[in-house]
Amino acid sequence: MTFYKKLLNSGVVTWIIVLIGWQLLSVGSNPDFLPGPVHTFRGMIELSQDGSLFRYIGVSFARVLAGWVLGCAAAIPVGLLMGRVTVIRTLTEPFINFIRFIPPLAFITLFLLWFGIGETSKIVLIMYATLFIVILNTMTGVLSVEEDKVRSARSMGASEWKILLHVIIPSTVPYIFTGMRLAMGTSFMAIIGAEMVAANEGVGFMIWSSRLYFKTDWIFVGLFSLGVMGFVTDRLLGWFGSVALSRYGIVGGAVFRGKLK
Amino acid sequence: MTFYKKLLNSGVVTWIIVLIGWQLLSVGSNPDFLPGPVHTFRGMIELSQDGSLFRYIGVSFARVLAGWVLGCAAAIPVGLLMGRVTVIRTLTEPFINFIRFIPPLAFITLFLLWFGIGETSKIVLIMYATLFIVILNTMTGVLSVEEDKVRSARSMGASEWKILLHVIIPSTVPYIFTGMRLAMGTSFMAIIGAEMVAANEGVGFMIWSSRLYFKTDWIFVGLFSLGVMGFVTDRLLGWFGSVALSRYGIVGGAVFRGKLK
Amino acid sequence: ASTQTAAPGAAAEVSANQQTPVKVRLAIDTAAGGSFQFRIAKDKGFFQKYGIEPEISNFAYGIDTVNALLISKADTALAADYALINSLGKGNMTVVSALTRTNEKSAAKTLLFVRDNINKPEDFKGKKLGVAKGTVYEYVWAKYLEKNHIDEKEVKYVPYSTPDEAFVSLQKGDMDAVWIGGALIDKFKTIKGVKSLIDVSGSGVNISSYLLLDSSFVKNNPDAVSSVLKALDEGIRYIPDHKEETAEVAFKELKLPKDRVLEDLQSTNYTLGFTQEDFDHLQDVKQWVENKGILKDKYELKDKINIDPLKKALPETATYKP
Amino acid sequence: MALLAKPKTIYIENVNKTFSDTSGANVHDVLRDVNLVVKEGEFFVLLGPSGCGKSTLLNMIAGFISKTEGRLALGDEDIDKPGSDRAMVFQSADASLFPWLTVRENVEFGLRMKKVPKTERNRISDEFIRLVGLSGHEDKFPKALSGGMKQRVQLARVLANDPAILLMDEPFGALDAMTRRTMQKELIRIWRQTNKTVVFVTHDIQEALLLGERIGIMSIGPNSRISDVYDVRLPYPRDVADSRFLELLQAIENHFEE
Amino acid sequence: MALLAKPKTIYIENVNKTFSDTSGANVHDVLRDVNLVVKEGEFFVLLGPSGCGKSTLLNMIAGFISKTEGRLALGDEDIDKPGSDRAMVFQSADASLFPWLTVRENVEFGLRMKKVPKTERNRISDEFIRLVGLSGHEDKFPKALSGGMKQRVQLARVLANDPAILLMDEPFGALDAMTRRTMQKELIRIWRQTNKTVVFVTHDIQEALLLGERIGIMSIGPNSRISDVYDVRLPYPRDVADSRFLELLQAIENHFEE
Ligand SMILES: Nc1ncnc2c1ncn2[C@@H]1O[C@H](COP(=O)(O)OP(=O)(O)OP(=O)(O)O)[C@@H](O)[C@H]1O
Ligand SMILES: Nc1ncnc2c1ncn2[C@@H]1O[C@H](COP(=O)(O)OP(=O)(O)OP(=O)(O)O)[C@@H](O)[C@H]1O
Ligand SMILES: [Mg+2]
Ligand SMILES: [Mg+2]
Repeated sequence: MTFYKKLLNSGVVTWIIVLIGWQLLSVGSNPDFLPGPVHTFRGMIELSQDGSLFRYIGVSFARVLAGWVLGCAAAIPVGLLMGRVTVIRTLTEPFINFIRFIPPLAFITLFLLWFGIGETSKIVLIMYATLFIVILNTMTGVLSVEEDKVRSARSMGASEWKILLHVIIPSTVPYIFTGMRLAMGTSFMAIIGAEMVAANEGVGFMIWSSRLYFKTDWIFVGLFSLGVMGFVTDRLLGWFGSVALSRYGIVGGAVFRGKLK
Repeated sequence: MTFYKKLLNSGVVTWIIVLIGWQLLSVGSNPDFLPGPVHTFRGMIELSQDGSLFRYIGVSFARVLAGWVLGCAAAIPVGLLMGRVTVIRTLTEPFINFIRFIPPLAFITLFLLWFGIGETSKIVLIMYATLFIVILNTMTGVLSVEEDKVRSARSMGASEWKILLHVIIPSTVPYIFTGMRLAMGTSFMAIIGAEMVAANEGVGFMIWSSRLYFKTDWIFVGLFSLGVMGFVTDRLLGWFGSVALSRYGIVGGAVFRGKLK
Repeated sequence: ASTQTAAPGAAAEVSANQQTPVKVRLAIDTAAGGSFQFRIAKDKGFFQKYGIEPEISNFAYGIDTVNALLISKADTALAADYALINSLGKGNMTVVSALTRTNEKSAAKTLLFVRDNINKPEDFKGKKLGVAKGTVYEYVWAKYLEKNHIDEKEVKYVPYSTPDEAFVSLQKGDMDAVWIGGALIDKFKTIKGVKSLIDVSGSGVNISSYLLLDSSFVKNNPDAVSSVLKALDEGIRYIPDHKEETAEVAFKELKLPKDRVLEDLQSTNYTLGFTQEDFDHLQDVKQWVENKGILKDKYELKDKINIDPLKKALPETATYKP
Repeated sequence: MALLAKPKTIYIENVNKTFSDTSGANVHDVLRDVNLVVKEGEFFVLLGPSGCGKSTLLNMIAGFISKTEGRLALGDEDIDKPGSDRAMVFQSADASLFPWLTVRENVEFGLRMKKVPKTERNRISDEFIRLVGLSGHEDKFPKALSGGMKQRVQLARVLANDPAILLMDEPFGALDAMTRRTMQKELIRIWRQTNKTVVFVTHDIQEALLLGERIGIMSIGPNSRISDVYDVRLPYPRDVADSRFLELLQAIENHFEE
Repeated sequence: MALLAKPKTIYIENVNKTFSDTSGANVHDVLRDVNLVVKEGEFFVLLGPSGCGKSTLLNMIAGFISKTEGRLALGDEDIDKPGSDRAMVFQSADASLFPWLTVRENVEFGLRMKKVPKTERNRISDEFIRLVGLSGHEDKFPKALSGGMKQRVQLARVLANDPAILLMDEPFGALDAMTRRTMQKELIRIWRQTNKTVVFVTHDIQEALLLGERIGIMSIGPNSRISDVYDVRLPYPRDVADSRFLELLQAIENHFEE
């Protein structure tokens, strides 16, 4: 593979093009609306000097992680149950296909009411955002386990519980993993909503309060941080999956990935 | 199939259980915290009397539909291009996997600047919310077209353009359709954000302004409307797909569906 | 020091023992105004000095603090007169003091920005007026139009939620006029084809804001409330000489831009007290809101005011007699 | 008859099998009046055209699906659920092996379910991995193996559980012609070594003749039944060019062309 | 030689084919020094074990992939891209047919690409659908057909374009034994009727002998080449029980077992 192909694959070229495009776009516009890369970078320095940008990223990240982990922990058993037990699936499916259209943002007030203005309501909001996608993916995974696998385990003397543990769950790992990975995306989407109300710190809070004071460059710092956080987490997760879960058939790279050969 | 199974499959039982559960939960609570079905229904009547609930639903629906249609129209060619041309895919993929973590909400200010305060910016926001999921699904679809199909078309004298038109696109229809259907979900998610800004009507506006005036029952009416809108659209879309696109291998029902046999 | 939440039963004990700080959950806003007297009082230890352990939570708007109070997630809230009147009917809230009042200097910092085709009040007919949802500007507009004999039906309100929306809309002509206060007026002055017509005194509205508390909290912890007010008073007196420092605090805690905060401090008139004028003013607003049919929950204004803690803390400012 | 029943003989008496679709409106009569006795230690081949119901019958013997009518028994015990006395080798190893387990772990799966201690498990798996000729591949995952090797793993996995009866549903159908030939030879070797009862399903006449002591011919569905049973009195290993072999081949081919 | 070249003869001279992976580090030498001439109208079979490079060679003749070294020509024209003078029948009809088109639309695909008018298109598709014995199924979609029927559609689709050369990559590999037998007979009938050149890939010795006028044997990869060419001078239709047939079968089997 030539050097140019490696360069292309690394994504560096992409970023150079994006930066140039961004700069060109911003030159003609008012920096209050579309700050260029330089402006944004300056804002980033400004916010980093006392370490608060990093603290905010850390705080938001901790919230996303907590909500995502708890959301997955709640969703996977539900998904397994829905996949294995037809009555439960039939009963819950209409409700899930109803509630999944209700945006997390719509629940802000209610979650504040129910869980208070502290961390709980923020984490619950992110949990909510991860829940359905993981449930539905897990369920789909369970439904696509080959009947032959279950049958062979059963004729080798495995009980229903052992079949769940040793056949269904391992077979479903790739689906669960994909669901979790997609849910990580929606978790990041929900962080702005979660930190819009009653937050004192976090990237979402920063974006929101910068809007109130019309500091567009800080908004861009926030957006950029979110993108980078999401991108890095996604790649890390992919890498983790391909290393730790390779025996379950998970391969590395982004969910959707392009590479030159 | 017995009557009971039919009843279960219809989803009626689900709704009865949900309503009973909701009622039980709400009985003990302050209606400001958790309005029960009766309260919510009363709120619904209140909002319907001058027809405003229906108008709001109509307005939001029109916005979602417009944004979704335009988003798909923009995303499909991009996805096809990314799928067919490796260089483009390699160049755009890191950027897309970065920007897809940035919530639509974060772009409100920019979209206002570029598209004004009217319908356009709202529709563009919804477009943005549909864009990536359709692009990435279309791309995946193109990448999974069997090489044999392309080869046989080519050896029957089809030009690259005709291969795109007569082989790639028809093969990709199921992926595009799934992407569009999932994107319909994210469009509904984005409507609150879209109607948070400079809107006088719409379900998102209603939820948002009810929040300001602490009308929990109206928030519930809004949530309920969104859920029903999403559910109905999704089922309609599924039905349309299974009728009009059956030759491309699309089957009916919800994306994730459970039925007793 | 061990902390103790102000539970009703323990109230007497708590106020008797100044050694045990009383925890008070203060909900304050980050938007224009910024509630810096609270932040300084906390930062400088004034609350601690009076035996209060403050727990601050931030909300974008005053209305959100009222909602937090309503759902018992906070003990205090702040609201401008109009939102206050609209909210008082819900739940059990008591007004204990004014927090800001418009004076000439602060009024001059809230301006009506209009596009060039508007030169006199009559020109507003058929125009698009920007109004921040859930804020006192709903009232300001209504009063202004009323004063100039323009029917609200002849204009079109364009609701918005953050100033950037107003800025863009005004620039693009999606709005023809909007009220803007504080730090952002300089920015708005730079928009081409837009000028400031009058300041807020021209609307005939004096915007003032008030400190609200949970009624039972006031009943059970009158001394704690007094202490809060004393601490706030020190905060208010500290700010004028320490503007830079205040801005530092705002940046440190909230990432609010320093220059904007300094601007805001210029235009905000922090105060404490409750006078007959305050009452009359609120009564006026209430009357107006009632006449308009906006007010849903009926209540008596005087039942919602309790200035006993204020009297105890700062007797000279509490001149209202129920 | 119950008194006389041999413990591992398969009795199939007047068995019918009907599938009905979701609505219950369309009924599909797959098997009708199937009668068969497979003796202990016998290699029995079920031969029939695609879709006639061979797999259905095999699945009923395995206990995976239930009969509609008739009697299905193993010795004097009715078959109504899967049991570790019967084991299935499926056509697709990809669908039936556990891809997240190594060859050894796959082979030991049944023993693990029965809580056999580790050393004992290792001993048994070693033995059967050797028997199917996969020594040296113990730690590979199935995806690293060829089709033929995967079928060997399936065979070893099933044999490790020591079932009395091996049910094989076109186990070599997906293999290429040469690998298939080798596997057929191996199967005969293993069968003679282990003395299991084998019920082997195929639609390949040559394969049937190469393997079976008896060959049951199923008629075209619906309402398929075992229309004829051929006794193949040829010694193993069989030779496709042998004249008696060719005679039988011709006879069965004619049977189908009628 | 160019002067003498027959227009539809396939010339393969000293062809090498090497695959290299993404990093370019691992090179896989699949074919080395392949030499072959397939005459016009001939039925040539390529026989070899799995993975030796049969499909690779066929894909190069089709112009789907490019050679690494050597000369590949059709008459005196080098082969460097697909052309409508060559047509491929793929192993998997599911992967190569267009499931969103009916049988007729599939068969007419190539004609539509060439903008043949509708009535003419219909006439041609009718003819070839009849030739492969699918009359009456014109308006079905592929998923409603059995595996054998799908392969017939592929054949008709390819024939409708009137290519000089038919390339067939294990077209019957996925069919059950009986359907396979029928399809082999049909193919011989169609080939004799249409007089096309056929290059047919298989790893089934019996199939090779049933079909080919000549059989090219490929050695095991890597660096596979055509090690032997058998001339099968048996008349069609061939009989698997014929003694000369069995002799040749034995000979080729021995060849592989060496
Ligand atoms: N679960 C099921 N529901 C409905 N019909 C079924 C079911 N399983 C099998 N059938 C039908 O029963 C018939 C026999 O199927 P079976 O799989 O037993 O055939 P087979 O002889 O094994 O065929 P093949 O050689 O193709 O494997 C077929 O017509 C099939 O469509
Ligand atoms: N695109 C490719 N990249 C790398 N290696 C390849 C590629 N295509 C084929 N090969 C390798 O080339 C060799 C020959 O493959 P080919 O598909 O031609 O074999 P075959 O004889 O057709 O086998 P089969 O009978 O299984 O179809 C194999 O080892 C295969 O792994
Ligand atoms: Mg079968
Ligand atoms: Mg091949």
